[in-house]
Amino acid sequence: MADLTAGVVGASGFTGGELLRLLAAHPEFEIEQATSRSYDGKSVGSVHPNLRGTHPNLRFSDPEELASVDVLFTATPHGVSMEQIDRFQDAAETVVDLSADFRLDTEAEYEEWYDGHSRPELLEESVYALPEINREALPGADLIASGGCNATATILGLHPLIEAGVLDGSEQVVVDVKVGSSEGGAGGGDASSHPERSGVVRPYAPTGHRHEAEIESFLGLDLSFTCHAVDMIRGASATAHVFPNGPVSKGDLWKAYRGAYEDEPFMRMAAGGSGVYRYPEPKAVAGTNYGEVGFELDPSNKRVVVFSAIDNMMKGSAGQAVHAANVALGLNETAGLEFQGLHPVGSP
Amino acid sequence: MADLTAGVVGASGFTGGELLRLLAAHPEFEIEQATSRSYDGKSVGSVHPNLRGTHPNLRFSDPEELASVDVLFTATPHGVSMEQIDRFQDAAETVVDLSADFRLDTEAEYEEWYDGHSRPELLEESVYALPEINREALPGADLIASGGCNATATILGLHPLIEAGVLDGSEQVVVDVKVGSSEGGAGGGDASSHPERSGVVRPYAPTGHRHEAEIESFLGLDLSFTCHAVDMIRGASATAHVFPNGPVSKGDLWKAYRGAYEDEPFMRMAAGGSGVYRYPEPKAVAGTNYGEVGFELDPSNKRVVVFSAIDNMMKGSAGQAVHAANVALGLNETAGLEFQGLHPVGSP
Amino acid sequence: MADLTAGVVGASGFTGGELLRLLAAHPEFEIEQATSRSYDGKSVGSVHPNLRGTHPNLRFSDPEELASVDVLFTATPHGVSMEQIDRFQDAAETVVDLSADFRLDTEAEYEEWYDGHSRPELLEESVYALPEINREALPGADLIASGGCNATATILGLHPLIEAGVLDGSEQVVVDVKVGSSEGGAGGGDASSHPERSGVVRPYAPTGHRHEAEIESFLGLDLSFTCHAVDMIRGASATAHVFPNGPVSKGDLWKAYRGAYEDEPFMRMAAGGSGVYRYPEPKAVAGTNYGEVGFELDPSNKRVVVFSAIDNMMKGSAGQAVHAANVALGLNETAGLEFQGLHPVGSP
Amino acid sequence: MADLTAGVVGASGFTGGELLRLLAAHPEFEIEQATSRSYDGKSVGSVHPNLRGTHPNLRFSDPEELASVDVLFTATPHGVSMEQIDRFQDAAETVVDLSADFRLDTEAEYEEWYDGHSRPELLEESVYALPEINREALPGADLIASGGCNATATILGLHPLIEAGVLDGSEQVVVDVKVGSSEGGAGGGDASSHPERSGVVRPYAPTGHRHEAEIESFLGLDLSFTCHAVDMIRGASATAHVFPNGPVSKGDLWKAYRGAYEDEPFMRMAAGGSGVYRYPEPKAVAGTNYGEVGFELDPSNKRVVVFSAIDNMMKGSAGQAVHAANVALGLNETAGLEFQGLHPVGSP
Amino acid sequence: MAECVECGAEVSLHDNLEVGEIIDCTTCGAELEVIDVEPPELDKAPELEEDWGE
Amino acid sequence: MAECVECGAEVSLHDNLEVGEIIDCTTCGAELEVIDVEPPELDKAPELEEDWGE
Ligand SMILES: NC(=O)c1ccc[n+]([C@@H]2O[C@H](COP(=O)([O-])OP(=O)(O)OC[C@H]3O[C@@H](n4cnc5c(N)ncnc54)[C@H](OP(=O)(O)O)[C@@H]3O)[C@@H](O)[C@H]2O)c1
Ligand SMILES: NC(=O)c1ccc[n+]([C@@H]2O[C@H](COP(=O)([O-])OP(=O)(O)OC[C@H]3O[C@@H](n4cnc5c(N)ncnc54)[C@H](OP(=O)(O)O)[C@@H]3O)[C@@H](O)[C@H]2O)c1
Ligand SMILES: NC(=O)c1ccc[n+]([C@@H]2O[C@H](COP(=O)([O-])OP(=O)(O)OC[C@H]3O[C@@H](n4cnc5c(N)ncnc54)[C@H](OP(=O)(O)O)[C@@H]3O)[C@@H](O)[C@H]2O)c1
Ligand SMILES: NC(=O)c1ccc[n+]([C@@H]2O[C@H](COP(=O)([O-])OP(=O)(O)OC[C@H]3O[C@@H](n4cnc5c(N)ncnc54)[C@H](OP(=O)(O)O)[C@@H]3O)[C@@H](O)[C@H]2O)c1
Ligand SMILES: [Zn+2]
Ligand SMILES: [Zn+2]
Repeated sequence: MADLTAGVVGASGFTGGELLRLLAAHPEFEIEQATSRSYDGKSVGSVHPNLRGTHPNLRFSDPEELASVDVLFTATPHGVSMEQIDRFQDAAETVVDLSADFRLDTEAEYEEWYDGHSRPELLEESVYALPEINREALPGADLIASGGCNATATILGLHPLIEAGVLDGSEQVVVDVKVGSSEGGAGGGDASSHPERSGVVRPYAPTGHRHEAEIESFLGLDLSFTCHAVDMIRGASATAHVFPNGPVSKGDLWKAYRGAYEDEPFMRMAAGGSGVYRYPEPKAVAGTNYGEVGFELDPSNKRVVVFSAIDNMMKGSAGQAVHAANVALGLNETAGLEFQGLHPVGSP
Repeated sequence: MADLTAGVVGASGFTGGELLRLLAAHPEFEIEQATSRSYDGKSVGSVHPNLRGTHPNLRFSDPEELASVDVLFTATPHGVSMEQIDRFQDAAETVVDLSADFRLDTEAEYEEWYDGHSRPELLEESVYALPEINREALPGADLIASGGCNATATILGLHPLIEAGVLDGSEQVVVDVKVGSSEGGAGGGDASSHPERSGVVRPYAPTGHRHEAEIESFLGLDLSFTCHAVDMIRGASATAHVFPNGPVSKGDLWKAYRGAYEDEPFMRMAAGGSGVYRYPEPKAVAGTNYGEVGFELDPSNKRVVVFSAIDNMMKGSAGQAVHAANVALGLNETAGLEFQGLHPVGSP
Repeated sequence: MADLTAGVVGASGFTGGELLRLLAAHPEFEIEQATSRSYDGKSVGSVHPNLRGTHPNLRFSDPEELASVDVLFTATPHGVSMEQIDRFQDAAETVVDLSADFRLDTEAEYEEWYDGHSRPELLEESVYALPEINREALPGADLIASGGCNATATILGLHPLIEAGVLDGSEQVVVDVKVGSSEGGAGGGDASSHPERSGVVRPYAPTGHRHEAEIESFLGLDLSFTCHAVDMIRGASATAHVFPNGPVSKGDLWKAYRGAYEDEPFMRMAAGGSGVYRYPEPKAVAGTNYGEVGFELDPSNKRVVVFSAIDNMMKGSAGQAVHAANVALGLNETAGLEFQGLHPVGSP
Repeated sequence: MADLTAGVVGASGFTGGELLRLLAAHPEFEIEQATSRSYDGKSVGSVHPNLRGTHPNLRFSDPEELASVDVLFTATPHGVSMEQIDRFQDAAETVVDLSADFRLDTEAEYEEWYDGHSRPELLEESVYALPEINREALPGADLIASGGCNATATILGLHPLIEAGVLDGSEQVVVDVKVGSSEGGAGGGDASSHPERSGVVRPYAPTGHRHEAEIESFLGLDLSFTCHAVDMIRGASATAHVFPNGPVSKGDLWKAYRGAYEDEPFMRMAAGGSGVYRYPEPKAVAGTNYGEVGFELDPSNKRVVVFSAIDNMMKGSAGQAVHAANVALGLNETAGLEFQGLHPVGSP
Repeated sequence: MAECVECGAEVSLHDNLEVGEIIDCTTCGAELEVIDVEPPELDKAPELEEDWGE
Repeated sequence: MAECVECGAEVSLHDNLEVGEIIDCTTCGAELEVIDVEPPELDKAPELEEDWGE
């Protein structure tokens, strides 16, 4: 049935586990390899208990010995992919990298925001994954850079305003993001232990967050970006406060968002209405590849407040990566990503 | 594509919402009607935000006007179904009821544990849903009683020991259950407000819980049953402490559990091993129709501790109901129930 | 020992319960009366389990029959105090009101932000409680208006910058607040049930929040204010993004904050450093009357990000009220408010 | 004012931090030293943010150089105290040890449940701390062994039934305990990271838990003990299912519990009643030194269900240690332990 | 294929199995040590005693 | 006593201070390196760049 083979490097990690889950249920992929150095030889279910059902016999193997596959998903910490990209590209025609290593366009940006780049010549050929923004560049791409979770949430919220000319890039933009603990990955330190991390509203990366680079580069505007850790596991919620130069009506805003997302299979809008869920919130999309966006107008401050919510493990990483691979390879765009999420649901 | 039509009475409730979600993604069912008195006319997405994606145009309608369907799922509070069963059976050949109204076998049991029964003559013809215990009785059944969530967790844990003769029904059995807040349904009172319900380990139904009836009736043993509310939304975890009359080895226990569940599509075993997830726990099955069971031997106390974990919204209600309908109607048993759950995941 | 008598109207509510707890442990107050209409005659411990130890014999009584006391704390919903202020002032020389009824200065503001005011002539004589801002106006005051929780958090964060001239009131100010579920009081509706409220990052009052009035009135600046509900019970965390007109150094900021708060008994500063707790966060002050403030400089955006955190039940209401009463009556300022908070602590 | 000096070994840990907090607010103690090897030289507030207010100038120091104090509290992992007891006793006349090192009576028990004991001759002279059980042995004791948290919860629940003769020690006793994440201490591993530990009902130490030894030794009965980790930070809740040989009435039970605890300053009873909090639960005592006990009768199973709840950081360790020191040194028993706890409160 | 000594289930083995390797049983999760390869034989791997704190 | 270079508050120092020692300011939390002892002088300690993942 499945025509394509896939491998996952970093399969014992959080996004790696999600990739395994998605690929296992995907009609077109067969998982050929799942690497882990620390769990080499162990069953994937020993790390990801949800996979005990589907992958009783899949075991982690050594990333030094990469199987040849059609698509290789690499879910390793920043820096690994740029070092090993030749090995990855030898193993697969299409490489989808989930790290920040190939997201920015120029070496200069890596100098400014990271510690430089060891393979700058590849930056031009790599394609940013987010299909809502970049769909036409994906077909046939062979090095795909899946976006950062906070960047994705922010870009999805602001992009329509720029497209529609509500913002021209010269305006003040403040983005205040709230994130769950899975963003830190399976590693985690003192600050991510349960007693210390529970119940927090904790400023982290209060200024100078690296995703600023990614967002500014894609949206073409300057922004003031601040993150807070809150008590959830999955989820990134971006609230953007923007001050358009000219007058804006609710009608203008709806036009911008509907224009951008009405036909998108994974975008939902929520901006008012009745009931408990009136604006985007992460738990409404938890476990899914959906993004929610919405807004409110604050006429007395000439402000538009834009809300967006995603699951960082899905739309913010593994889901986006599979979505991009679907587009790149000409598969059905929503294949393997149909899960609708749960209600009621706590903090998944 | 879908050949069968389905209706859901009580579709604005928690288990009703799950039924809508499952039926929408089910290859064989088309949702014909979703009733709610309080939200009559509103879109289902206004109550269940996860359904905004799939059911943009499905609206709640009045339960007084039931559409004719192949299968009617009724997810109403205790007492409603027994009063309205004639209307329900007029509307559909197959009725799957999620309440306690048709679970017990005799009028006498309803007298003892509930407030009696208004249609006792139907008790004999109704079939308990749980396929792991009752699969052969389901094909062709036209009144199916989906089991209670705590009862399901407990029965799944203890049944193999009775089948295998490890327990003969004369032993002391203590069952200590921990449950999430979705068990209370969408209503909820003071005790289920977020400030009062968060962070609890709260004894509730410390003795005399009605599910005791269901369990004792199915397992043929007496049990001492106590429930605690804990801080999760979905999930029921049953810990049974049993004291077999004769000596028991780990091998005997594995034989009992593997014998019972090795070929079951929705049962997983976990009893030791390494890593974080060594025994059954609700978050490993959250959002899924899986049940996990496991055990530990306590030789110094001649005790076996049996653990079982389910998602009360799924294996404990809506999932079990769909599973039973699949079996009853001769469909693929796992149709619509393939979701594997998430890792990492908080308290979904 | 205790020389002063105190009464609490609305004692079955959340802030009312906190007042009882604080007054019971306060060396100078004796609780004379605790009112509740719904729990009239019941022991206070039946509602507030933490008070079973200290107040075994205190019972709720009818607010229609007010005892004569030295200080009356009124913790009722908006509107009640302005209607009943004559009865309250007949019962006590000093009235400390926790609602919004006497916080603003002019009838016009009540017209704009609320539904008007029925006793506008009292607005001039009422004194805003927050001692860090208003200490000198409190001694001898007989109508004290305790501040709003979100307003308190925001004012504590921004006030030093205005005092020190870093901001002059003409600047863009965005305030993004995260709050716990106890802000909604003991009532709560659908949105505050545990299954719906757990794990949220939920925009609420996205624009036009009434506390804006209070903040703008005290700080003399315009601000763009947005609130999000997050998963904690106690706590309000305000993040202000400000853009000073001139250049500002870290030294300038420290001077402003140290100048304002170094000698304040309930203010703590946190702005960087090492370890897990580097910036203000609600759980570091949960259960206490402390406020934490801190900041970070974002030179590339000419932005200062100001963080402040309080416990809305304490510094944001009951604690502030007792603090203000201490100052108004010439008692030891910290009397009854010495609790230091807990570590580790979840989401209290 | 304070007449006695105190030191804390292991002051950077969870129970060590609680000791610092309690001693700082205690009228009779002055903190002389707080040791930590890893944070030597750092301020205590850098680890315990709640202490920034009270101890701005207290810094951790090296445990190798112990100051001479009146009372030394040692809060180190199992094994450290038995190795270093001579140094500890050289530094202080009274040593209160929070580890398991001096809790059991005989070397044989340490052989059975731990890895033996290096200073068995001290076991006879050491005194178990729990004043409700052991008050008369404490005055003048110079080596005090503070009890285990789960053991404390269980003993407080069952002791009255044994004292009153409801149980004679021959009965079946099942104890099912639910615990918070602070029980694991500040160290924590993979299983205690926020993403893995949130939302759990996780069997741990399903059989053979070492606290069994402590409980059986103090109560003189055999018990079947099982622990579950649940989603809270502080708190231990023990549910004991007991089956008395003879008939027991509610009156008998109340008599037993009131007889045991009516005059105890830190014990509260809750067994039914109305409202949200009807039985003991950890969040009602969180942050306090109170223990709550209660029960329910299950006549159809001849069972008594006993509930008890404590804060493991307080009554289960640091609070109990200070309480015992108060008794041992002839101070006011409740000195420094008056905090009443909070309502509403999440999972502190 | 080999039999798990803990639960009796079949454990699938990979090709270049080595003596001393630790694999886990996918039915019960037990850690198994490869003690022979021709034919493959498994035994329970020594367990780390866990300290639960408190 | 010495002055914190970050926030200007007084930092209390212990007796046997050594050059190279790191202490934290109890007002602002900054990590300070002792660069001289007679008289005591503090400078900001080099910070570890933190990686927030994602
Ligand atoms: N978490 C999120 O929300 C999120 C969102 C968007 C993007 N991302 C990005 O996705 C990547 C993975 O994140 P994560 O959260 O999944 O991290 P994680 O949980 O820490 O997992 C990292 C994985 O990489 C493997 N690994 C580490 N170093 C390696 C090396 N040198 N060679 C081969 N494998 C190596 C690790 O396994 P072994 O050590 O056992 O080999 C592990 O499986 C990161 O670049 C992150 O920035 C994460
Ligand atoms: N929650 C669980 O974990 C769980 C598990 C197993 C079994 N169950 C059982 O499943 C049933 C539903 O539980 P739930 O948790 O989903 O409850 P719920 O959230 O309270 O939902 C009840 C639903 O029934 C509808 N309803 C109430 N009275 C009705 C009437 N007289 N006629 C028609 N519709 C009526 C309500 O909507 P309108 O009022 O708007 O019509 C609502 O949609 C109960 O019998 C429960 O015991 C629940
Ligand atoms: N929650 C916060 O964080 C917070 C912070 C700052 C300020 N505040 C303000 O403090 C006030 C109380 O808030 P809360 O959260 O404590 O609310 P709450 O939990 O809902 O309590 C309100 C109390 O007022 C009583 N009450 C209601 N209507 C009354 C009436 N007409 N006459 C006499 N008593 C009446 C209620 O008891 P009975 O109905 O039984 O009489 C109840 O005890 C509000 O004005 C709120 O805005 C709250
Ligand atoms: N947590 C609870 O609920 C609880 C309840 C009852 C009893 N207890 C018992 O109390 C003790 C402490 O528990 P905890 O939870 O506070 O643990 P923790 O958070 O891990 O703290 C342990 C402390 O001991 C210090 N330490 C470790 N090894 C040492 C050594 N060889 N010499 C001197 N200091 C050493 C550590 O600091 P440095 O490494 O920096 O020196 C740390 O400050 C344990 O014996 C535990 O069983 C705990
Ligand atoms: Zn096995
Ligand atoms: Zn400083």
